[in-house]
This record gives sequence, structure tokens and C-alpha cells, in this order.
Amino acid sequence: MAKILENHLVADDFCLMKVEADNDAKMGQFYMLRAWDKFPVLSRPISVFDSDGKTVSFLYKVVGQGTEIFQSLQPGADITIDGPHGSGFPDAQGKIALVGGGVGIAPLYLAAKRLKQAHPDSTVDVYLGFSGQPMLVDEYEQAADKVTVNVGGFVTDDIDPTGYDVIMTCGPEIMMRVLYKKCVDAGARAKVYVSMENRMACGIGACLVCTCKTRSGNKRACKDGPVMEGWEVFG
Amino acid sequence: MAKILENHLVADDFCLMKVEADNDAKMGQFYMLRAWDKFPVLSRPISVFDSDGKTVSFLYKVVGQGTEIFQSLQPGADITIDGPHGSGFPDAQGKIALVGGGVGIAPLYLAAKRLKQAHPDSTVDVYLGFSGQPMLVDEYEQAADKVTVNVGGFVTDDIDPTGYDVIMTCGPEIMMRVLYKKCVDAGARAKVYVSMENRMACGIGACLVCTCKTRSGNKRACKDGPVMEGWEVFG
Amino acid sequence: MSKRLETVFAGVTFKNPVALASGTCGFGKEFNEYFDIQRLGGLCSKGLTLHPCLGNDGIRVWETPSGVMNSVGMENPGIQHFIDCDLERMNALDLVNIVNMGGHSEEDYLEGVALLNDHPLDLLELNISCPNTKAGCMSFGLKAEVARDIVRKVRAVCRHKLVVKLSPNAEDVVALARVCQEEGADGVSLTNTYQAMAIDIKKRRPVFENVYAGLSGPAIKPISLRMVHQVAHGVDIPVMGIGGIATWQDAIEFIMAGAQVVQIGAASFMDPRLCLDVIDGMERFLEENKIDNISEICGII
Amino acid sequence: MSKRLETVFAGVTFKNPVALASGTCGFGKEFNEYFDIQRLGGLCSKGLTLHPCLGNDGIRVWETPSGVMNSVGMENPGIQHFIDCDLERMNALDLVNIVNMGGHSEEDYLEGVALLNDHPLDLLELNISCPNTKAGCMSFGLKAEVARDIVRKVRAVCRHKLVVKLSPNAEDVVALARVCQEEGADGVSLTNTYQAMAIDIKKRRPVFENVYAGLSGPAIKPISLRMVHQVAHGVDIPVMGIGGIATWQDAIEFIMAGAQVVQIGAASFMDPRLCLDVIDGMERFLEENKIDNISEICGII
Ligand SMILES: Cc1cc2nc3c(=O)[nH]c(=O)nc-3n(C[C@H](O)[C@H](O)[C@H](O)COP(=O)(O)OP(=O)(O)OC[C@H]3O[C@@H](n4cnc5c(N)ncnc54)[C@H](O)[C@@H]3O)c2cc1C
Ligand SMILES: Cc1cc2nc3c(=O)[nH]c(=O)nc-3n(C[C@H](O)[C@H](O)[C@H](O)COP(=O)(O)OP(=O)(O)OC[C@H]3O[C@@H](n4cnc5c(N)ncnc54)[C@H](O)[C@@H]3O)c2cc1C
Ligand SMILES: Cc1cc2nc3c(=O)[nH]c(=O)nc-3n(C[C@H](O)[C@H](O)[C@H](O)COP(=O)(O)O)c2cc1C
Ligand SMILES: Cc1cc2nc3c(=O)[nH]c(=O)nc-3n(C[C@H](O)[C@H](O)[C@H](O)COP(=O)(O)O)c2cc1C
Ligand code: FES
Ligand code: FES
Repeated sequence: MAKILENHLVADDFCLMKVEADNDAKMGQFYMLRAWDKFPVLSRPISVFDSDGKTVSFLYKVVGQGTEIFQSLQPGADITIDGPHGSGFPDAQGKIALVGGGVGIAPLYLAAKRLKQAHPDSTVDVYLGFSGQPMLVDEYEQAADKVTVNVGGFVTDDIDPTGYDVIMTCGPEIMMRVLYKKCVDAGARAKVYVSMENRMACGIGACLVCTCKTRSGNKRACKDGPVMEGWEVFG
Repeated sequence: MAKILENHLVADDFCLMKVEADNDAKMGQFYMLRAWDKFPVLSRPISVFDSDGKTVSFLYKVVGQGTEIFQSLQPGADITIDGPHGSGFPDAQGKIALVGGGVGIAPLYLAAKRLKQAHPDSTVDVYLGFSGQPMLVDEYEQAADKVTVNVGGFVTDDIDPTGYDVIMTCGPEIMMRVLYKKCVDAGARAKVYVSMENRMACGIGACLVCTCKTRSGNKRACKDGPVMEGWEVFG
Repeated sequence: MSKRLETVFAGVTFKNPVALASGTCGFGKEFNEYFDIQRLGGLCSKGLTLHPCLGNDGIRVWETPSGVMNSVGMENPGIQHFIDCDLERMNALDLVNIVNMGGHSEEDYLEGVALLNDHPLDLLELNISCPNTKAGCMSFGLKAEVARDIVRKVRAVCRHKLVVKLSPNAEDVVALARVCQEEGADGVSLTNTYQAMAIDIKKRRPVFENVYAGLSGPAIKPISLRMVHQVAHGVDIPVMGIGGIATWQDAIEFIMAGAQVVQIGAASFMDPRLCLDVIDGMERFLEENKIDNISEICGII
Repeated sequence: MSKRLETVFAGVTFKNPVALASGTCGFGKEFNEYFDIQRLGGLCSKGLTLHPCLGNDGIRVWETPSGVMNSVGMENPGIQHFIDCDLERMNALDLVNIVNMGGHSEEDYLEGVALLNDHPLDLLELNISCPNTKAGCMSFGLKAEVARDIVRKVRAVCRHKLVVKLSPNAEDVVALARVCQEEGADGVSLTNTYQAMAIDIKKRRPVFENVYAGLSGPAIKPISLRMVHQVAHGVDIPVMGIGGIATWQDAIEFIMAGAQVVQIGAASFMDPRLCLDVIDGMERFLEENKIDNISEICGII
């Protein structure tokens, strides 16, 4: 059980929740969140938006019964956060692009922060695609070198992949697929990492409901991922 | 949806909830309470403890998932109270005894109040049986002429049925059965009314899961009851 | 309301495809105090038997995770009493009047049908699937050849349109539905409740006097939906989908799986008006998706 | 811990009657990061097949009211890989090592059994009940006479103790269990998942590529409990009870209904440590009720 410190709307249907935590998370990892007893059965996987060893933050979109319960929680209330789970984004340097669509922008904030922290000489450009109201753009601007915001269009249109050494992306599968293809088509040298948010049950690698069939064999999104190499998934 | 005005513990595991209501209830009636969407499936039948046309109060024992949710509700929160349902206690006068065991004391508060109100010359004696900490004794004393409290024993031992014209009772079936038998054995003239709290589903008389097989045929506790005549049920 | 939801089932027109399931709505009287039940497409009566029946002793309802077990045991006033006191009122309503009938023996069924033959009603729902009686009912609905026998005999005497209500406990529900079709049923409805058990571990005995009871409610919806899909693809007669429907989305799933009409049972216990939300939600869905009539999506999966 | 929970199942001693169900705990590695899995009575491996199997495409999990549908489709590394990489570790654990094996064809089963014959393990759980593969598996477990054939052939070659895992979709689960007993199975376990369906009404297609998938979790507990009760009263070989167990009370219900051992599946998704609460709760219940050994309440209902 962890105590909720903050939990508020940051845009239509998007909430930011800050929770006490006694462990640190890596960028791209996620926790299994649960704020109920036995109904619904499954816990909800939510990426780490931010983490500092004492607290962890989640950016989540209210889409159904689980996230509706999350939204209803007041600061001071308890929530079970089991994790962090998964591999996370790999360390990287050079010219880095982080490309997020919708709530897929969530893991990119910590990624930007950590990458800049570890390699102040690297440049980290962030591309954020929104279908509705943009959010948290200031925060991303503080963390990254450059932030490009796309509202209502295709964020993949905004990026020239040839300029980058590493591209990390999280968002709808179709967006990540288009981005990967754009890189290949452009002959970009960039190594592409994608975060696969398959539906999960156990979240710890035991039940095989989150399997991605990749070119390097079956991978569990929860344990071997969620971050995988673009060519494995889309190549 | 009704707004909760008060909701607090009055003894170990017993809570009193006061809710805004736009209708008045009769003594011995109940409402179907629900403070969740689809889980658990069934609403919870709870007797009217008090009602004044603008508010209705419930005295409930926290025993399981539904009542645990009730207990967690804060003033200001919404709850669905569907009702009032059922026949309630009949009007009566003369020497009246109200005998309750455990949470079965709940409907007797309004009964005492209403009977005294309607017939100031009648005497209303209340017998309250508790297995643990007694509660709300002051309140019952204000409403009734005399209150007898039994803790840890059998409240049915405390009453001499021969002195009464009417006895109304609510509590564990075994208690009501013993009381009825005591009346018969003593040759008491008292008319006995029992409140049958069978498990319910619809609460409105449509599903027949709450049927009491009585000497005057099948009766639906929710619609034809919960109050029935003692001889019908135990005779 | 538009005619978007209008459905024809075995020649009977439902103004919308939502009915209340047998045993969960009495004969409609109590629900009518909540809303005008004529907003419904149909109403299934409490299961009737030839003779009045007092039903089971002991606890009759038990809650389970997202489900409800019941052991009412066919309590009902008998067919004659129904004819005398309820049938006329039900027929006068602007909805499809579905009379549900069970039995403890073959004679019960046949005499019951004969009694009802002389009175108007829209559909006769033959319950060979109630798991809550000691003798009869569900035992007619487990094996296809046993069911064939009773459906054939009932069909031979029954002058009403006949819908056979199937049990999810059947050995092979598709085979059973085929048998009903072969024997001239005008439609089938499924599912009735699932035979299930609960134990009171403190008292060390079954919760129900009959040991087993019938499970229904949202818990079982995915299984009933599968069976409806199988049956709808296995027969040509129309199908009523039943089992755990609690939202308009659930209802649309059953329609897409091949049900022409759906019935709502246990979910009414959440709120007697829930069926209205289902009807309104379906109407909205059709409108938003520019579907002129629900039949366009019936059985598309 | 006292010996209150110690149970003997087909000659194999479980220090407590709680195992994790096949497919929900991998080969135990991941759970062992949460707690010492040796606190468990037993562990069922992910269902193995002769050849490695990639499992199904598309969505593999879907939540339903109090239930979970899965369509993993027997993804596994194959028996040989299991023998090479996991078996030794599992055998070294202080718990009953239950190896679950499925198959797409008779040959698969027989060759798989032959491969496992040469290696130690405690119990072989023969899965003839997985609803998630296009060919095989559950189709062996629907009709008693089909099951008889495969159980007989497996029994003829299998040198391990053999527990047959039964499907709730079977036409007659008691008949099926009897067949297993007649053919020399050392025990049966039930239930596997219920064949069920979900429809994506926006996309107008089934959620699962296989159309149907397997439902488990608390939703189906009352039905599985009933089947376990029927089977335990219908056979003399021991029974493992499975299906929706999520609390120690649930587990006690299955024991009272006649199961010697219980397995926990989907409920572990609520919390991987939930099984420990079940074990502790059972121990407490026995203590409070002055029951020296769980066998005293096994099958008392
Ligand atoms: C590794 C991982 C990280 C994630 N990180 C975030 C995050 O940081 N913020 C965030 O808002 N969401 C994140 N998600 C998605 C999030 O888990 C789902 O939105 C959430 O579980 C929905 O729960 P619900 O009960 O509100 O909705 P449900 O009632 O369960 O479903 C409502 C809708 O949500 C969709 N949905 C449900 N589960 C998923 C899923 N796993 N992926 C995609 N769609 C789903 C369904 O299609 C449905 O339309 C992540 C998912 C994974 C697997
Ligand atoms: C007409 C009527 C009036 C009632 N009035 C009151 C009241 O004023 N105050 C109050 O506290 N309770 C009252 N009850 C009982 C109350 O409805 C149950 O205690 C409540 O439904 C339990 O819900 P739960 O979810 O907390 O418990 P559950 O989790 O459903 O069950 C927990 C325990 O409660 C017991 N239980 C559940 N339902 C009933 C029931 N209907 N009768 C007896 N025991 C039950 C079970 O045996 C179980 O041990 C009344 C019941 C009826 C039928
Ligand atoms: C309390 C109760 C009583 C029922 N009585 C009958 C009945 O008399 N006849 C019948 O055919 N089905 C009866 N049923 C079954 C329902 O009509 C329906 O088939 C079943 O409950 C599944 O639908 P549901 O999940 O929506 O409840 C009853 C169900 C419940 C819950
Ligand atoms: C994700 C998942 C995978 C499963 N895989 C297998 C399997 O490989 N072999 C098998 O026999 N049963 C498998 N099962 C069935 C379970 O072992 C168990 O029989 C079933 O889920 C019912 O138990 P539960 O309700 O506790 O989950 C699987 C169940 C789930 C949920
Ligand atoms: S969610 Fe269970 S293995 Fe990934
Ligand atoms: S609870 Fe349905 S008739 Fe009484």
C-alpha cells in the first residue's frame, strides 16, 4: 500500500497521480496499480511518468472502470502499486528523439530527464501528439532540449528521422508502426525502441497473455518489454 | 441518488447513516441501499431507523462487503436509496412492547416514536438485546416509556408477555420464535408482530426469493412483509 | 422512439428487442410501479406450472462475485390462477406477452399447454431448463433425445407459438436447439441459469436445501454469449439471448452474436429501471452508427 | 506451520493443499521473486506440448465481471526445453511438482508422455480441456468415450502418476471422471476454463482471433464447485478442485465439497501473494475449529 500525495486532472480525461514509493524506477518501466479489493479482477499497468526514489508519478487517461476508480481517489488515500516492472528504455546518447502519441507520452518525461541527466551533451527532442487538448508541455520543455507538439494530426509527420541516433516511442501501435516504417524508408541510422503496451494480467512474466510475437521470438511485454527494438516488432 | 448527511459509528461495527430523502417512511419499512455501480449485484435492504419526510436514517451493522462500503462513505457522498418498501408495523395502541435483538432494534426506534405520537396514552416499552456494547439507549429512552437493556443474555427472558396488548419484534429468527412461544405458553393475549428479514433480491415483490411460507400461505417478505403476524410464521 | 429497434421474432413484432426474463419480474405488476412497462419489447411471466407450487424451502438467494444464485423452485400460483388473474392484464399491454411454463412431469406440461391453448398470448416459452426443482424441468433439457420427446409432444398439442428455453447445463446445447427446430419449435431462448453450488463453511452444509441452485447475472454472460452464438449459427429458427445482460453493450453483443431478442434477468435487481437504460443505449448506438434497423447487425458475427 | 494442512493425494504428500494452477504461474520462477514458493503445497507448470508452441495471435486476455478470459493457446517452449531448463529446478523445490501437458493430437500426447517418462516429477496433469487451441486438447475432453481412448493410451505408456484435468465444457463431467478412473488415472483435476465469448461491438468482430476463449476467475466458482462436488461423489480417485478460488473460504468450500487439493489460477493476478493468504486462512480456520487435519473436513458435504 502506498499513500497518494496528489491526484488531479491535467487535461480532459488525463490525470496525474503522485504516490509515495520506497523504490526507484527506470524510465520506461511500469507499475501494476490497484485501488480495490477483488473487483475488477485485474490490476492496471501504468507507466512511470516520474520517479525520484521517494515518490513515483503516473499520467493516466480515464478510459474505463479501473482508471475511473483511480480518478476518484483523494490525496491521503491508499493505492497498491506493485513494481516497477519491465525492462524500460535502454540508456542512450547522441541525438535522441522521443515520440509519444496520446497517453503514450507518459514514459517519455522520465526518459527525457534521465537521458539529459546521464548525458548532458546529448540532445533530447520530444515530439508529443495529441488528439485533443495538449498537456504538460511546459514540463516536457524543462526536461528536453526541444518539444514539438502536434494537435489533431500525425505526430509522425513532424519528425525527420534521419537526424537522430536513437528514437524511442510510445503510443498507439499504428503510430509506432508508421514511425518505424518512416525510419526504414528514410534509411535513417537511428536505432528505434518501441514500448508495447499489450493487455496484461499477471504483469510479472508468468501468464503469457502479453506476448509479442517478434522477429527474435516470443517476448513478454511485461517482463522482456515493454520496450523492444523496432525491427523485432515491426521489421 | 440521495446525499449522505451523517454516517458514523455508534458502537463496535454499528453505524448510523442519515440521508436526505424526499419521501416519508412508515415504521417497519425498509429501503434498498446501493452505493456502487454493478458490483456487488444486489442492493442491501436496510430498515428505517428514523424518518421525518426530509431525511431518513439507517442503523446498520457492518458485516460484509456491502455494509463495509456503506461505512466508508463520507457525508456529502451520494447513495441510492430505493423505497420505502414493505408493509411496516401496523398501528397499535394500549400496552405495547417492542423487542429487538442485535441490529433488529433498528426499526423499533421509529416504531416507538410513531406509536407514542399517535397514541400518547398508550405505553410503549422497549426491550433491547445486545451481544456486545449497547448503543443508542438514550435515544430509545426518549422515544419510549421504558427501556430494558440486556447485554449478553436473552432479551426474551426480560419480558413478561402477559402484560401487553401488542408485541412487535425484530431480530434473529430464533429470538422471535422463542418470544412467540413464550407468549403462547404464557397464554398472553398480546398480538405478536414479527419482522422477517429474509434475504432479498428485487426488494419489490417480483422475484420470490424472500418468500416466507406462513400458515396463511406464501408471503413475500419484501412486499407482503417484512412485518407478519407471529402466528402465521411461528404458529 | 424510431422504429430502429423494431424486431420480428417468429412472426411476432417486438417494438424493441428487450424483454424481462422469467422469474425476475413476476407478472409485471411491481415493475409497472417503477415505470411504464409498455416501454419494454416483451415480458416473460414467472414460470408457471399446472398446479400451484409453493417453491423451495430454505435460503433462496445467494450472492456470488458478479452473480446471483437462486433456488426459488418454481413458486407460482398455477396456470389457472394466472389465466384468471393476470393473463388479461398482460395481454392488454402494448408489449409481447411471453408466458413461461415449466413442469414436473410430461403430463404437467401437456395439460398446462392444453389449458393455455384456449387463451390468447403471444409466445409460449417452454421451460425445460430450470435447475431448481427436485423432479422434472431441467432433466428434460439435458439430453437432446429426452428433449425431443417432450418438445414433440408439446408441439403436437400446442396451438401457440412455441419458444423452447434451453439450459446451459445441456450436454450439447446446439444439438438440443436443432432438436427443437426439427420438432417444430418457433424459436429458442437461452440460457437459463447454470447449476451451481455454495457451501456455508461455518455450518458445514450447503447453503441451499436442494444442494445446487441456479447461477445467473453478469458473471456468466461470456459463457451464455458463446452458447447463443453457437446456437444462432446452428439453427434457422430465431433465438432469444439471455444471460447476464446488464448494459446496452451486452445486449448489442448478443444481437451481433445472432439473437433477435434479448432478455434481462438478474440485472434488474441492480435497478428495476436498468432495462430502460439498455433500450435507450441500444437506440443511441444504432443512431450513432447510422443503422436503420437492428436487424442489420443481428448475427453479423 | 503445523501438519494440519498436510494432505496425501494419490500417494503424494502435499504439505498444504494449495497449488498454483497451470498457465498462471509459468514455471514458478517469477512468483519466487515475490515469496518463497516453497510455501506452496504444489505448483503446476505451464501447459507443455511436445513441440514448442508460439500460442495464439491477437488479444489474449479480456476482463469480464469477476472473471478473466484468456486465449494464450498453449504457448510453451516444448517438453524437451522444459526438461533441459526447468524440471530440475522444479524438482529441487520442497513442493509437489505437477507437470501439465497438453497436445494437439494423440501422437503429441503419447510422445510427450514418453519423453517425460525418463525424468522424475511428482504428478503428470494431463490437460484434455484447454479450449484455446484450434485442433486438439479440449476436443479430447468433451465426450466420455473420446476421453477414454486417449486416457487409456496415455495410461498404457505413462510411468508417472497421472491426474487428468477435466473440462467444464464436457458433456457429462461425472461420466468423464468415471472414465478416467476406469482407465487407471490416479486422480482428476477440475475445472479448466469455460468456453466463452466476447465481442468488440465497435469493431463488429470477436475480441479473440479464435472467436471463443476460456473464462476463469471468481465468476465461475459456483459452477466449478458444483462440478467438483458431483465428481468427488462420483469417483473414488482423489480430486483437485479448481475454478475461481480467491479466498481461503473458497478453498475450504472446495475441500468440503470433496477436493483433496485446490489450485489457484486467475486470482493470483489480483496479487501474486494471494495464495499465501489462502494457506494462512485455511490453517487459521482449522485451528479455530479444532480440526487436527484438513482430511477431517474433506468431502463432508
Ligand atoms: C505496460 C503498459 C503501460 C501503460 N501505461 C499507461 C499510462 O502510463 N497511462 C495510461 O493511461 N495508460 C497506460 N496503459 C494502458 C492502461 O493500462 C489501460 O488504459 C488501463 O488498464 C485501462 O483500464 P480501465 O479499467 O480504465 O479500462 P477498461 O474498462 O479495462 O477498458 C476500457 C478501455 O481501455 C482499453 N484498454 C484496456 N486495457 C488496455 C491496454 N492494456 N492497452 C490499451 N488499451 C487498453 C480497452 O480497449 C477499453 O476500450 C499502459 C498499459 C501497459 C500494458
Ligand atoms: C427487510 C430487511 C431489513 C433489514 N434491516 C437491517 C437494518 O436495519 N440494519 C442492518 O444492519 N441490517 C439489516 N438487514 C440485514 C442486511 O440487509 C444485511 O446485513 C446486509 O445485506 C449484509 O450486506 P453485506 O454486503 O454487508 O454482507 P454480505 O457480504 O452480503 O454478507 C455478510 C453476512 O451477512 C449475512 N447476511 C446477508 N444478507 C442478510 C440478510 N438479508 N439477513 C440476514 N443476514 C444477512 C450473511 O449471512 C453473511 O454472514 C435487513 C435485512 C432485511 C431483509
Ligand atoms: C430469481 C430468479 C427466478 C427465475 N425463475 C425462472 C422461471 O420461473 N422460469 C424460467 O424459465 N427462468 C427463470 N429464471 C431464469 C431467468 O429467466 C434467466 O434465464 C436467467 O436468470 C439468466 O439470465 P440473467 O443472467 O439475466 O439473470 C429465474 C432467474 C432468477 C434469478
Ligand atoms: C492465462 C491462463 C493460462 C492458462 N493456461 C493453462 C494451461 O496451459 N494448461 C491448463 O491445463 N490450464 C490452463 N489454464 C487454466 C487454469 O489452470 C485453471 O484451470 C483455470 O483458470 C480455472 O481456475 P481459476 O478460475 O482459478 O483461474 C490457464 C488459465 C489462465 C487464466
Ligand atoms: S502479463 Fe503475464 S506474462 Fe505478461
Ligand atoms: S425480494 Fe424479490 S420478491 Fe421479495
